[in-house]
Parts: sequence; C-alpha cells; structure tokens
Amino acid sequence: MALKLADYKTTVHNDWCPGCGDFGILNAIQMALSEMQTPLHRATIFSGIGCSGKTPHFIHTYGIHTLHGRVLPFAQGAKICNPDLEVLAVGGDGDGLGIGAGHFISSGRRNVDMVYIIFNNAVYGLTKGQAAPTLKLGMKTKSLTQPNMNNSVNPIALALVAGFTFIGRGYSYDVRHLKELIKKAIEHKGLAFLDVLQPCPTYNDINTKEWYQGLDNFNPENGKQMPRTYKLEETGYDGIVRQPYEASTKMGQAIERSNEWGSKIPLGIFYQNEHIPTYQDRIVGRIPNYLEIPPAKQDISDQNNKPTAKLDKLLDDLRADK
Amino acid sequence: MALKLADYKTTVHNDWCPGCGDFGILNAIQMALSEMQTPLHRATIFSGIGCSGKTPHFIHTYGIHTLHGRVLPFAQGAKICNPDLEVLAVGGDGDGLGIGAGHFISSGRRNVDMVYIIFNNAVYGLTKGQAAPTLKLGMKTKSLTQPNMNNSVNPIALALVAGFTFIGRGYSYDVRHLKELIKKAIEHKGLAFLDVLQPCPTYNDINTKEWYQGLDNFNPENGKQMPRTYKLEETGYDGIVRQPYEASTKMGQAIERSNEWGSKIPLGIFYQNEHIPTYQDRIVGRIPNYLEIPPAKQDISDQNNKPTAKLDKLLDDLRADK
Amino acid sequence: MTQSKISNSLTWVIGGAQGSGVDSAANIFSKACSQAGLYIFGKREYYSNIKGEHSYFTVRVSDKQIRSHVDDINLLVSFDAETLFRHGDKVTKGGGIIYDQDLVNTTIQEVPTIDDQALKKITNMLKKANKSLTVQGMLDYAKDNGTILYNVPYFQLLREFSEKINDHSLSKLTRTVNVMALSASMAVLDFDTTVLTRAIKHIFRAKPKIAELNIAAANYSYNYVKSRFNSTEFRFKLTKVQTSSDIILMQGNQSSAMGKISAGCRFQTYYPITPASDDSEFLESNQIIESTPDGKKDSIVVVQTEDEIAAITMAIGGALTGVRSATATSGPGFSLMTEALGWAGINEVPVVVSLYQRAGPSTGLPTRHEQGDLMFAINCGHGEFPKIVFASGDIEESFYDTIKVFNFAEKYQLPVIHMLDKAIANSIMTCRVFDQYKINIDRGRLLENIIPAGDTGVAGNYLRFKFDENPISSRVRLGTENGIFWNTGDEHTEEGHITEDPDNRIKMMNKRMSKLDLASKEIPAEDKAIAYGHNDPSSGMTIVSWGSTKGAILDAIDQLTVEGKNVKFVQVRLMHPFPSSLVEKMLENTKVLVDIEMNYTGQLGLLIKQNLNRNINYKIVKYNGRSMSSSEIYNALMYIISGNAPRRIVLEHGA
Amino acid sequence: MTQSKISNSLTWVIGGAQGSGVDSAANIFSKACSQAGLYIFGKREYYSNIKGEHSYFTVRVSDKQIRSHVDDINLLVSFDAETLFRHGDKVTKGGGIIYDQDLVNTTIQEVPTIDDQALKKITNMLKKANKSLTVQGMLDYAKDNGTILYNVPYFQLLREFSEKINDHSLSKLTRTVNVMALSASMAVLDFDTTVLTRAIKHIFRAKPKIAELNIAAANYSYNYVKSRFNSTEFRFKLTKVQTSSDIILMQGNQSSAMGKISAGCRFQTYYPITPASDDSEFLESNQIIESTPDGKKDSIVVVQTEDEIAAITMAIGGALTGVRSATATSGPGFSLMTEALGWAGINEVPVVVSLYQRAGPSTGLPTRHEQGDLMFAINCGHGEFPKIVFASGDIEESFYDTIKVFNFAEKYQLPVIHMLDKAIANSIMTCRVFDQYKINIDRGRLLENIIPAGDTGVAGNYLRFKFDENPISSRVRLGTENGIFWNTGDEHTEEGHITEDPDNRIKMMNKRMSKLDLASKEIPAEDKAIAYGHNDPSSGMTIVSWGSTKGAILDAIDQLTVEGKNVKFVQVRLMHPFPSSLVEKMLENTKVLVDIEMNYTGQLGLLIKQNLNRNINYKIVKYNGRSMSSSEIYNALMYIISGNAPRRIVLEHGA
Ligand SMILES: Cc1ncc(C[n+]2csc(CCOP(=O)(O)OP(=O)(O)O)c2C)c(N)n1
Ligand SMILES: Cc1ncc(C[n+]2csc(CCOP(=O)(O)OP(=O)(O)O)c2C)c(N)n1
Ligand code: SF4
Ligand code: SF4
Ligand SMILES: [Mg+2]
Ligand SMILES: [Mg+2]
Repeated sequence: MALKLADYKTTVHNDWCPGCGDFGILNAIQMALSEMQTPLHRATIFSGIGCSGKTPHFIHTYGIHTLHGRVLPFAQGAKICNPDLEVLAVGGDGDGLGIGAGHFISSGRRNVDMVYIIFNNAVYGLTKGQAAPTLKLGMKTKSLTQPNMNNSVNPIALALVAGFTFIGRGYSYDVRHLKELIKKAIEHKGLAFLDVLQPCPTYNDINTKEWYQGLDNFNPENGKQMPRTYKLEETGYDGIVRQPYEASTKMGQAIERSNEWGSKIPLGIFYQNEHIPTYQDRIVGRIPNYLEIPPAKQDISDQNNKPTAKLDKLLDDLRADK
Repeated sequence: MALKLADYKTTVHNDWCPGCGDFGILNAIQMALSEMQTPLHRATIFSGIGCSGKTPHFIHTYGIHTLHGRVLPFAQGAKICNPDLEVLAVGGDGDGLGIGAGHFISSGRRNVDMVYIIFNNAVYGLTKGQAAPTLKLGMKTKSLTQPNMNNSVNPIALALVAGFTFIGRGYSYDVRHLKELIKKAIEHKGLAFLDVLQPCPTYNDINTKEWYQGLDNFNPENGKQMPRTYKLEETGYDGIVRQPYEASTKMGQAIERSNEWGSKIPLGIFYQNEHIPTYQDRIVGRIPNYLEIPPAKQDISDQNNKPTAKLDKLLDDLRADK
Repeated sequence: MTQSKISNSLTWVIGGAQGSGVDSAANIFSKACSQAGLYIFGKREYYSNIKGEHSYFTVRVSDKQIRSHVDDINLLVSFDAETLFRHGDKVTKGGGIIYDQDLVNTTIQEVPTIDDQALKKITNMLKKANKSLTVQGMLDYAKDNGTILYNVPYFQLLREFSEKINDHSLSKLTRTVNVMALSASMAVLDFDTTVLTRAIKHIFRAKPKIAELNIAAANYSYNYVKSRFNSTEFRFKLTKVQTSSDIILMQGNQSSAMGKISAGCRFQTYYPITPASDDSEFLESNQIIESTPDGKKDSIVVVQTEDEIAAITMAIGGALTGVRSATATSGPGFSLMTEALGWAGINEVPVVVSLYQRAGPSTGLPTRHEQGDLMFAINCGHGEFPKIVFASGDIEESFYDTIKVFNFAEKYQLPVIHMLDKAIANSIMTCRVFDQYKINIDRGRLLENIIPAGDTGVAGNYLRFKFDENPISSRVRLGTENGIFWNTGDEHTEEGHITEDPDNRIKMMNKRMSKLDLASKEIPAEDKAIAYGHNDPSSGMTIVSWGSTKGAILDAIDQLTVEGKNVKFVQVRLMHPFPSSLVEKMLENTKVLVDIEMNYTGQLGLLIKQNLNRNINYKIVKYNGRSMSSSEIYNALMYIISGNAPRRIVLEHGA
Repeated sequence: MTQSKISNSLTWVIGGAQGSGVDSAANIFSKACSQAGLYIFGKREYYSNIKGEHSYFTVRVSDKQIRSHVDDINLLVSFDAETLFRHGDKVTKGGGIIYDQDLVNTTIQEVPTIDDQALKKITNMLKKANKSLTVQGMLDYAKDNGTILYNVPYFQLLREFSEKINDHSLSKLTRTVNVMALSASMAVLDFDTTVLTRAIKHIFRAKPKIAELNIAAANYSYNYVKSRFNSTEFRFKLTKVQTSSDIILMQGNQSSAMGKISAGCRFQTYYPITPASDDSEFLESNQIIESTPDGKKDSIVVVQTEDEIAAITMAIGGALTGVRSATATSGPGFSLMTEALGWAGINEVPVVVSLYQRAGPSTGLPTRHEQGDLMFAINCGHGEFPKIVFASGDIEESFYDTIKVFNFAEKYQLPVIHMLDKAIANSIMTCRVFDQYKINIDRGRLLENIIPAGDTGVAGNYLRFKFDENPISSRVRLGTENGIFWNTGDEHTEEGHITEDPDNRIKMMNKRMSKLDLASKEIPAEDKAIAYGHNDPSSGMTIVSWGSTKGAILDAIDQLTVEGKNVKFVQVRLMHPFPSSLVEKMLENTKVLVDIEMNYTGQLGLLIKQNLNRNINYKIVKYNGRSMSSSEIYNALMYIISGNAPRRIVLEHGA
C-alpha cells in the first residue's frame, strides 16, 4: 500500500512562529520522502538544536534531535553502522556553520552517503535573534542592537572546499523546487549538502520573504520588479561532473556562482560529483564484506549468550610458550 | 641597541627529531622578528598542541602554549584586549584543521589583525603519525597501517573561503623565503594565514624533503629533475587586491593555484586584501576610543581601590521613584 | 458576607502566548507597584519557544520586603484561553480572574499549545467536577472555588477605543491588549492610574509613540472596568505608600552584569544560550562605561564567539593581558568549557565563568529552573586544579558577589565559577539600591612593572611561577617589559616551560592546590556561609541550602516564626573550597538537618557528608523545572515538624 | 666474599633515548622470560616526545606471579650516558650496570636532554660524593654502592661484528645496539641463548631479515660478555623453569581492546591521544574478526574523528543502530565529551568510554601516570543523569571488565565510563590466558522486532521510554519496522518528544535515576568491590584503593604478611553508583583505614566520606606522575604501623 504524504507527519504540535520559513522545508522533506516512498522505519532524521532542530518531531520516521552543532557526527555514526538507513541531517545555520563548522569540514572529507540540510535564516532563532554565521557583515536585523561584527561565511563555497560531493541551494517558499532538490540529494551517492534560504519573520527583517521575492529589486534594464532568486538550471548551468577531469572547472564555476548575492541569488544544484568514493566504499577497501554485514547486522553472541568472536589467534600469539 | 637574532632564542632544549622541518619554521620566525626588531616583550607567540606546539618555548618573547585546537581563540582574546601586542599563532595541521577547524572558519570571519602559521606535515606528529587533515586520500605513510580514509582539506582554499585576508604558503627548508613571508604576514593589516610545508622525517615518508626537492620529479619536456615547489612571485602571479572590485577575481585565481599539487606546488602569497576592515576597526565602530584605551589599558580602580566605573545612570533608571 | 480587605499583599499572575506582551505587562505592573512604594517579587515562566507557547508572569506584592513566590494566585489576568485552562483552578477563594468574554466557548481541544499531559490533567479535573471542557467550564470551576470573575470584552473595547482615538488599524491596536488586561486588573485592585501611566511611560521610554497609545488604551480599559464592576467588592487592594529613593526594581539577568561593570570586567565573551545570554547582551548594550575621573569613558568589549570553547579560551586569552575577563553560559556551554578551565587552573589565570544553571541534563528544560550543576562545577575538568565555586542567593547578592568573585579570581589566580540560575535570572525584585563602592577592588599580585635584572626590587629574572612566593606568585600582563614568561598546559617550571621532572611536579601541584587552603583561610566568613535565625532548642532544626532557594526559605521560616516555630537557616555561598569548619560551627545544636535543593540528588547534601561527615536528616528536593515557592517549603517543613515526613520530600508545585 | 645466588627474582631496567629501541629490547627480554616460564611485570616510562628524550623500561622478573615494580634496580642496561646519570645510583649493592666504555668521559652538561632540575639533583649528588660530573663519576658512585660494572665496547663490537658478517653498513648495524645491550645482560644473568633467540624471532616476526640480523648481533654480544666476564660472580641469575601453556604475556594497551572484540563492540571512534590511542589502533589492526560459525568474518569499524566531541557523538549515533559502540580517550578528550554523555544519559543510550587516565590537569604530563579523573568522571556533565563508572585494577581485569561494562551499558541503557590509566596501558605482565567465554553477553532489553499494533505481544504503539516498564524500557535499533521513536536532548515524553510538563519531568527523572538503584542491586558483589586478605584484629588496618594501584598494594601486603603483619585490602571497582553497603561491610572491624591513591586529593577518600560517613585515617597519595611501587607502599604502611606517620603521606619515588 502506497504511503501517503500524511503518513510522514506526526501529530506533534508545531510551535514555529506563524510565517516561519521552516514550514516549507518541513513540507518539502515530507513530500520528497513520500514521493520516493521511503519506508517510514528506514529513514532517520537527525537534527541539531535551534528552531530548525525541532524538525524531526514533526516527521513520522525515526527522529533524533541531537546536540547543538553535533548533528553531523551523530548522523554519520548511525549511517556508518547501518548503511541501509536513509539518513537526513538537518539544522540551523548557527548549528552547522557556527558551533558545528569543524564537523562540517570534516564530514566533507569523509563523504558519507547521506544528506545535510541547513535552514539558513542568518540568525540564531531559538536564542532570540543573535547574528548567525551567514549574516553579512554590518547588517543589523531588528533583533540586534548593533550591526553584525563578523563577515559571513559562504555555505556553498565552504561545502565545496570541504569536499561535499553534492551541493545545492533551495528556498523555503519554493517547496516544489526544494522537494526536487531533496530527492536528488537523497539519490546522490555521497554526502549531499543543501543550503536552504529560510526567512525568519520574527528576527530577520532583512532577508524576508518579500526581499527574496524582490519587492524592492528592480531590473536595471527594464525597471521591472524581479525576484532575487533564480534557478541555475534555467540558465543552462550544469554543475554535474560527468568525467573526473571536469571536477576542477565545475568547482570553479560553482564558487563563482556561490558569490552571487544581493540582486541575484542562484538556486539549484551548484555541483555534483559521484566520482569520489563514498566513505562506505572506502570502508569496503578495508573490510570487504562491510556492506553485507555492517556493524548493525552482526550477531555478536550465540544462543547461549557466548560471544561469536574468536580470540584464539590473538591469544595464541601471546602465550608464554609461543 | 639593536636586537640580535640570538636575543629571540631561549636556552630551552629543543627535542624535535633530527631533520624535522619545524626547525626551519622556528628559525624563520626568529629571523623575521629580529629583522623587524620587534621588542621582545611586545610579541606573544601562541601555539596549539603537537610537536609544533612546543615552538613558543624556543622563542624569547612571551609564549603561550595553549590547548589542542584552540590556539586561535586564545590568541584573538589577547589581541582584542591589547591591540598593541604583536600576536603570532602557530600550530599543527591536526591542531588547526582537524580539531580546530571550526575556530579556523570563525577566525576568518573576524579578521583580527594577527598571524597564524600552520606547520603542515600531513600527520599528527606528537601522537605518533596518524593521518592529519592535509594527508591525501588513500595515502599510506610509514606510520599508518592502512591507507588514509579521508579526503584532504586544502588549507589555502579553506582560508580564502573563511575570510582570511592574507594567505600564503612557505616551505620549511626555504627559510629565507619563509622569513620574508612571515614579515609580510606580520605587516599585513588583518588576519594572515601561512600554510608551511613541513617534512616530518619520522612519520611522513611521502612528503619528504627529497620529495619537495623533486628528486623523483622530472620535467616532462626536458627530462630534468625539478623541485616540486615553485614561487608564485617568480611566475608573475600577483595575489594582492589593489582595488576592492578585484577581490573576486583574485580569489578565483588563488583557488585555482591552491589546487596545484603533485609535480608543481606553489609557494608565496596567494591572496592579500587590506580592504576588509579588521576586527579592531569594527570595534572602533562601536567603541570610538577603543584603540586609545583598549581593555588592557583601562584603570578599573582608583588609589583607594574603588571602582572607576560609575553606575549612577544605570541605577537611577531602576529606582523605585523613577 | 463581607470580608476584611487585604491591602498591599497579593499574588498577581498574567499569562498569554509567548510574544503577546505578557512580560511587558508584568514589567509595567511591577514598575507601578515599586513606584507606589510597594515591594515586589516577580518571576517569569516560559517555554523553549519563540511564539505561541504559554508563558506567564507571577508578581507577588507586599508592603514589606518579600523574596519569593507562593503557590496561590489572588488575581489572574488573562486575555487568552490557555491561561485560564492552566491557572484558573489555582486562584484562591476571594481571588479574581480577568478574562476575555469572547473566549468562553473555546474548548480545551481547540488550544493546540496545551500538550497531552496538561490536557489530560485539566480534562480530568474538569470532568471530575462535572464541568464542560471549555473556558466556561473552567470559569465555573473557579467560581465554585469562590473566585470572582471579571469579564472584559477586549475586542469590543478595542473597537470602541479605535473609534475614539480615530485609529482604525485594529491589528496594531490589538497589540495593546496586554496592557488593557493589565489595567483592567489595576482597576479591580483600585490602583492609582497616575502611577500606572508613569509605569507605562517608563517601560516604553524608548518608544514614546507606543507609550502614548498604550496609556490611552490602559485608561480606556481601566475606566471600563471601573464603570462595570464594583471594585470595593474585591478583597484585594493596592494603594500607594511612602516611596523610598533607595529602593530599586532589579531584574536578575542584569544584576550580575552590572556587577561586572563595577568590578572592572572589561572583556566578556559569550555564545548565546538561555538564560545566560541576557547577561552578555546587557553588557553589549552598555559597552561604553562612564568612569572617574569625570568624562573618562571606559568600555567593555563583548565578543559573540563561535562556540563556548572559543568563549572560554578567548576570555582566558584576554585575561592574560591583565584584563578582568569573563564569560557567561549555562549547562551545555559549561560542559564544553571544562578542558580550558583546567588550562586556566594550571597556568593560574584569573577568569570568571557566570554559570546560569537551568534544568539538565543535555538540553533538558532549557527555559526552566534547576540547581543541578553544583557537583559538576566543583569537580569539572580532568585532573586536579584549584578553582573557586561561589553561589549567590538572590539578585542583590549577585551584584556584590560578582565584584567579589573577580577579586577572588585575581587574588588566588584561578578560575572562579559563579553559580547563578534561571530562577535568579528570570526574576525581578525590589531591593536596596546597590552600593557600588561597598566592595573594594583587589587585584592581588598583579605587577604593572618589572624592574629589570641588576636593579633592586622585584627579581630581575622574572619568574611567573616562582616557588618562594609560595603559593601565589606575581603576575604580569602580556606585553610588560622585562616580564617575559611562558604558559603551557603541560606541567611547567617556574618560568613556565614544560618539565616532566617528578619533584618539580610535586612542588607545582602543592603550590597550586595550596592556594585553596589560603583562600579558605582568607575569605571572610560572610562570604562563606550565612546563618539566619536560630532554632528552638527542642526541635533543633536547621535548614541548609545554597543559591536561589534562599528567598523562599527565608519567607517560609518567617512564616514559621510567626507561628512560634523557630528554624535556623544556613546558606552556603562558598561551595568550593567548602567552608567546613564554619558550617560545622553553624550546625552546632542542630538535631534535625534539612537539606533544601532544586535538584534530584541533593548535591549540597553530598558535600556536607563529604566535608562534615554528617548525615542529612531530611532532604527537600525539587526537580520539575519550576522554582520553589515559600508555601511549598513551609508545608514541607511543617510536615517534617509533624514527625510523619519521609526522609526525602519531593516538591511538585508549578505550571 | 661470596654471596648466595638469587635465582629468578630481579629488577632489570633498560634505558635510552626515545626511538633508540628501548621498548623492543625490553619486549624481547620480557618475552624471553615468559618463554622461560618466568613471570614478569614491566613498565614503560617516556617523555611526551618522539625522539631523543630519555625513556626507560623496568622489568621485574620472578618465578611467582608479580604485579608491580619495586624501587631498586638489580641490573641496569644502558647504551647511552643519560641512562647512567639518571639511574646509576639506584642500582642495589650486588647489582650490576652494563654500559658503553666509550661514554665514560661524557660530562653531564654534554647530555642536552637532562633538564635543569635533573641536572641539579644529579650534580649535587655526585658533588656530595666527591665524584666527577661524568659518566665515570657516576660509575664510581655506583661502584661505591657495591654495584658491579660491566663495560661493553659497543662500537668495537659492532665493527668486529660487521666484519664477521661482512656487512659494512655500520649505520644500519648501529640499530642493533639495543639488542646487543640486552643480550649482554642476558650473558651476565647466565640466561639461555636459545630462549633469547626465540624471543627475538617472535618480536621481529613481521620482519625476518631484521630478526636474523638481531639474533646474530645478540649472539655476538652475548659471547663477548661471556668471554670477558665471569658470570658466576654476579649474584642474580635467570634460569628456565617449567613453562605453562595457559600463561600469556599481555600488554595493558591491548587487553581492553581485546575485550571489546570479544564483547561484540563493533564500532569504535577515536581521536588520537596518549595513552588511549593504542586501544583504537589495536582494533584498527584487527578489524576483521574471526567468528563462529566457522568462516564467518565479522568486523569492527574504527573511525578516526576530527575531535573528541565527534568521537563520542558518532559513537552514540552508532549505538542507536543497536551496535555496541565505544570510544577511547584520555583526560583532555574526556573533558570535551561530557555534554554528549548527558545526551546519552537522557536518551538512555548505551555507550562505553574507555578513559585512559594520565596526569592532568590540562595537558599535564601527557605520558605520565595519575588517577586524577575519578570525581570528574562521576560528576561529569551538567545536570543529573545516570551513568556507571567502573575501574579496572590490572591488565587481566581490564579484559573481563570490558565485557562487563558493555553488559552494564546495555542492561541499564546508559553510558559507562570505564576507567583505565597510563600505568595499566604502559605495563606488560604475565597472566593467565583470558577465558573469553567466562562472561556471557547480556544485551538487556534490546528488541530485534516489534509486533505491529493490533497483534498481540509487545505494545503495538511502541514507546521508547514507556513508564510502565519502569525503569528500563525496551530499546530498538534505528531502522526496525514498527519501532519508530524519537530522541531529544530535551526532556521528553514516552515517545521521545519534547515536553516541559512538570509532572512528566519528575517521572522521567525518577525513571532514569532509579536505574542506578537497580544497578546497585543487581551488579554482583565481585564487580563492586573485592576484599583481599584480612587484618590483624589488634591493628585493624584496612587499605582502600581503586584501579591500577592494586598490584603494588597486593605485593606490598604479601610482603607484610611474610613479616607477620596482616593488612586487609578493599579494591573498589564499581565507583558509581558507589557500593556503600558492601564496602561498609568489608570495612567492619577496621580501626585504621588507609586510602591509597595516585592523586593529590584522595578522591576515593572523598567518596567514602560521602557515601559511608566514615573518615579516612591515613592517606597515601602520589602525584609526581610515576606509578606506585610496592616498595613505597610497603614502606608507607610500615611507617603507619610504627605510629609516627602523618595523616597524609606523599610518595615521591620514580624517575
Ligand atoms: C552547547 C550549546 N550552546 C548553546 C546552546 C543554545 N542554543 C540553542 S538554539 C541555538 C542557536 C540556534 O540557531 P540556529 O542554529 O541558527 O537555529 P535556528 O534557531 O535559527 O533554526 C543556541 C545557541 C545550546 N543548546 N547548546
Ligand atoms: C583535546 C585533545 N585531544 C587530543 C590530544 C592529543 N594530541 C596531542 S598532539 C596531537 C596531534 C598533533 O598533530 P598536529 O596538530 O598535526 O601537530 P604536529 O605534532 O604534527 O606538529 C594530539 C591529537 C590533546 N592534547 N588534546
Ligand atoms: S524565530 Fe524565526 S526561525 Fe524560529 S520559528 Fe520563529 S520565525 Fe522560525
Ligand atoms: S615527529 Fe615529525 S613533526 Fe614531530 S618532531 Fe619528529 S619529525 Fe618533527
Ligand atoms: Mg538560524
Ligand atoms: Mg601535524
């Protein structure tokens, strides 16, 4: 029996602020899973701490709401032990690029086959609107008493340099497009990253829905109001590395596009490279039968509760008479 | 009286392995300071933990050997409180790009006016040769029982994306060139990063002195043996952003060069941009007299040990009769 | 039936959705009371949520000093349904409820923010009382309790008011509903409107337009209620009394920060976390510091870091330049700081951590109260190093203590963990104006100059960790001429260089750890522990506690005294090194020792056993995330006095 | 003067620069002894340095089981000057020193790795004895002590040997100098060369060529010494005895790792740190696991993470899939893990942390020993959550205990901190071969399947934190059909969703914390504490201790018993929850309680006071970074027995 969208929803009361961009991302995740008919029990959503961190509670799959900044190592641990799980990690920009930036870099180096989605609202939502790492230098949202002191970090470029092998950007109010991105990220073999632009109407009065829609953004040529976001795929941009040798060029163009901001903000797939072995592949290089019997599928004791592991060889080597 | 090179040396026994690349870096730092005639007491060398972390003990300036991975926040704290100090932070690649990667990113966002030098030997020296974040995927140094499982991180590109405003690379056996780089890094207004290629003869038998010298590296054109490293400045490369609008192009070319590795490894200044306000400048935006009386120069109590701060205004506002 | 009036003594509660103005209404009320010369104690309860979940503010008012809340509500002020469902049953006989007439048909199921557990509890209660599961049902329930109901048709009033002031942006006006509810309560209490007006002006002093609008709305609502209801019927009443100019109305999330400014703290790092961020944000908003001599402007640099590890290490870096440096955090952040505290310990760096406790473990109940971090703070960090752990008991103490902890940090050259908590941070009270000159600044052995070798005076070849100055060596700022030293997390020589020599190790450990003995000797008794009251020789009952339970305990034992039962109370303040002999002395003549703590284990109890070899006779603990009321403590103590109490009493009050 | 021969009982020490083959020489010696049927206890001391600093290896040999080292050296084996300067004076009368003739003129100032403090100490000693500050001076000093000197001209031997085997790469041959020194000692001890040969082969089994070269060099040196010196003149002698096939020679940095393989640990994360990394590296080198049924190959995935926060959180992530997961670390890394341990605590996730203690605080003495993390481990993490802290006393225990701690973690669904230390990790000893089937695997309430709703059996609507299974609910792996649950660091409902309800909070706290009561009840006595021996009723002296001091204490009390003095020893193993009543019982009849610990504070002493309300009469502590010898403990106990000892005795032995 086909799973319906409703099957992916819980009855937990959602207490995000009215109009929060998080709702769109939540819907997109649920739609993606439902369109892919991912069995409920096969998926696990991991999250960090923040408004965004509450996401798993609203999704009817396994849901692990972890610690601030640590969602990636938690999620990787589960995926490595059981590669059959569909693992999605989600969290805020403060969570992932502030306190969690170190794990972000190191996860890129591993390329574990899973998806990581950052809810990018440029503020620390749940702690009441402090500047997040994606807020531009000198910006003063209504939640700040003084302009932001720090340069912003570019999540797309950072992911690229870290080694993520699928990098895209979505917008929380373009749920359909975002849903497609999430599906592609899930299908990707390797670590996929999605930077999702997420208005926080409560604290961020700069990067609002209206701002992204471009209500104040006029085409210099024809004077027409135009949305700030545009879709890479609609411009003929192709971020997919089809041959390994293309990687460097494609990275270059992705970086270039990632620097666009202000009146033109690209959405879509910036980069995808399936020629990099996943962490799972690399483990197979050490443990040939890893994918057949990964840690989670090993019987460690027999019916008599005796260990199945045999230490004979190891111990023999140490015997006094050896 | 002019300070001599010897004045910058301590009598502490140096217990690095014979032939360690760290010696060259130490010498270069001491030479740079001495050529710049930095008063001994004005400089503070901060370090992380590792073989490289022992550096400050060999330099006769203030020396703060901190915690593994935390050298940057320690150093920034001191520099922010006393902007008159000459602050150098040094540490290993594991220290700075493994456990410390999060601080690396966030420091880039701040652009505190100081220098950070990574001793890049691609291994965790002091813990006996485990793979460091700069070791390439699949490499097996003599200290490893199995090939490295992780992709390497590109320190130059990472520094660029993080927001460092001066980025260079030196080689520990080219002490003169490295010394010049360090001097330029010190002179730079903003956060300067130097990636220093540092052979670790004890554990890394891949990126050895001989390898950098190119004993096995032959020019495909003339068959002549050629060193792997070359100097950017000798190829006419110019990484300096002279006008703000050049920044993006210069970043692009820096990224491109940073991807060179193998038979051609660039040394020198990849990027320099003094158009980004330093953290000190940004504080002045909030606290106009910060540079004249920074935290370290404020008298907090008078001769009678009474606080100089006056709370009257704050308290008045709270009075019941207000 | 006429009842005697109760003047200037009541508990007033306002509730509503997060973001709907509950706090500002309560602040106006509190300010008005204090302007009227009354004493208040207020506390805020809220969810870890930005908008929509239920929050409420309790303000207890009195004409004498009070320090805690009580369980009962005398006047419940509401403008939503949830507040009624959650608190309607707690209003006392003769108390009142102000509510929105339009909501009476709202069913409990229609309120999405009432979680399953609360739903079950309230439903059961209403069902048992045969009431409908609606606001009306709850109001009926309250009426049965003897509560008086005041319905205010907010929407209608707003509409009328909008016409009156000729402003038809109802959605904007709707934002004054909190103030309307508040002023309705003022009318019921027969409170002075001029004070109300002044209070509104004060709270909105940064936004005069908004102030004006709110004053108009307040008056409109006030007059409506006055005209509709006979306020003399209500038992409780607030009247203006003599105001004193040396009383302030102080919030607990600013008192320690203010202490930092006075203490000369000039560098604070932080990573946002509830309930600690307010401390840093207050400093950030007051970064320019007026100083003597007149016209001198000092400043505090506040840095928002990437995480708590950076916060503590950056603060230590700052401290090395001789700046009084601090960071403020809560449990999760503190957990991340312990490695660096060890570094500060071994390098003898003074640094202050303001630890605003909240309910743990892990994320726990991030906006709720607990005192669960005591044993962790004392034992934090691998290895052994000296640290001072100090706990303040209330808002007033937290100001003075903040100056003291900086003195301790510098005198003994070690990290100090200053324990505060959510109950202090999210409460507000009237107290005597802070005397910022009461406590001197003592920087310990901080040298501003080193006389170079050859000259007389301080050792030419400066040794940062000189043994013969045992145990406290002179400290210099980074950048001092002739003062070069080294620091390392490794065991070190007198210069600060790494050494693994076993004998040096012993000497350095002795040097560092013996600073605690010195601190134990030198720290004045009143900073170690304070004994309040005395006990009846017959019962010999003494309470021991620490931190923010102080106010509720004092209020409870006052009540007992009134009834002729005397209980002594020992408030421990210096938690580590533990003031064993002083506390021992204070416990002389104690037959029944009662430990009162906001945690599961009874952590101070463990310390007393560890340090005094003395058993706790009764534990009164609470760990439901809600601070203790004096009523609860009073009841529990009465229970113990009755002789029938179990050895461990778990308090459960609070919504 | 003829002295009686001492056969098969001696302390042998070899020293040299880090990286010069000290360890392999000691390993060969140890292996040879064990192959000869003898028992050994060996320990390694080294600097936090890669090459050049002084390291040494002590091997005590006996024909009976031994468990510790003693202070005296009977045979000192050296091939550099520093070893002589540092240890020459510790060789007993009648003991011997093997040294390089070419070094006699080396002055102490010429050895750069002798740090200032050591330099001062040695210089003073030699000066006082009127000896020159050279190797010769030290040798003279030793000679005065009655030590016999064996000079071996290594360089000359190497040259001759090189000619003999016709291999002129002297620099390569120089690397056999360690084995030459070792075999010289074998000659002096009159030890069997065939055993020596076999041992060399075994140690170099991966590199047969090198083995061969070393055997040749060994024989050359052996024969030289035999021909030059009359070995019958030396008092100490080693001879082959009956070997037993059930004795193994085990290194302490592999025993717990081996236990992990047997326990079914299939996921280990780590960040490199001394002395914990060896544990992970052993697993990494043995990642493919032979299993039953025959031919089945299981495996353990070992991940080197970016830091310790990632290590613990990744391990927890793995544990959520039902895999027995662990991480191994030392103090600085452990400090970073405490926040995540609280998360595991509140979410009831079984995970094991192998905490290899080293001397703290901060970086401390990273390659030296201490037991300084006990109180930190017990109280780690903000807030209150259940955890088990378990301490192993020696290499053998550490194997079995590792299996037990995984059982505890899964039965009680909580994090377990398994305390080990540098003394265990860097020691080697002969012990009975491990019986890997002695301890069953107990996975607790881990369900592999959930029967869906409507069917009979386990609740249809699976609740991860079901109350009525109090206190331990059934656990499923992520990915189990019908088993969907949630986890959160916030306080949660039975499903695992966030809730701030105060009553639920109390129930969940009770559920979690009461698991400790259950553990206290169920964990067998022998896993809580073990009492050894008995005390003389007259003296009533009992020692209490924990962890790796065990061996030295047992050896010391054996010695006391020989002298007719009986002392009881209580080794506490379950450190938390503390086995109060069992220890209380074990301490019955104790008049003098002596706490022995490798730390400054006497941390177990604190626990005893906290849990037993009982004072410690004497503390014997040590915190110079070097493990306790049985001689030191023996002496300290004798001191106490004498009645003149202070209440706190600080041991100071060790180089
Ligand atoms: C270690 C730690 N430090 C601080 C916090 C407090 N905290 C909770 S949410 C949050 C930031 C949330 O911002 P972000 O990650 O951007 O998520 P958002 O709320 O914007 O979705 C912080 C700092 C915490 N929970 N843990
Ligand atoms: C928190 C913490 N974890 C682990 C260690 C152990 N440790 C000491 S040095 C080191 C790595 C050193 O590698 P790197 O930073 O590359 O410096 P190098 O020795 O190569 O110069 C580690 C992991 C530590 N000191 N602290
Ligand atoms: S604070 Fe911002 S991010 Fe958080 S729920 Fe509200 S709108 Fe969304
Ligand atoms: S281990 Fe490597 S990095 Fe460390 S001192 Fe030796 S050669 Fe240098
Ligand atoms: Mg955010
Ligand atoms: Mg390195």
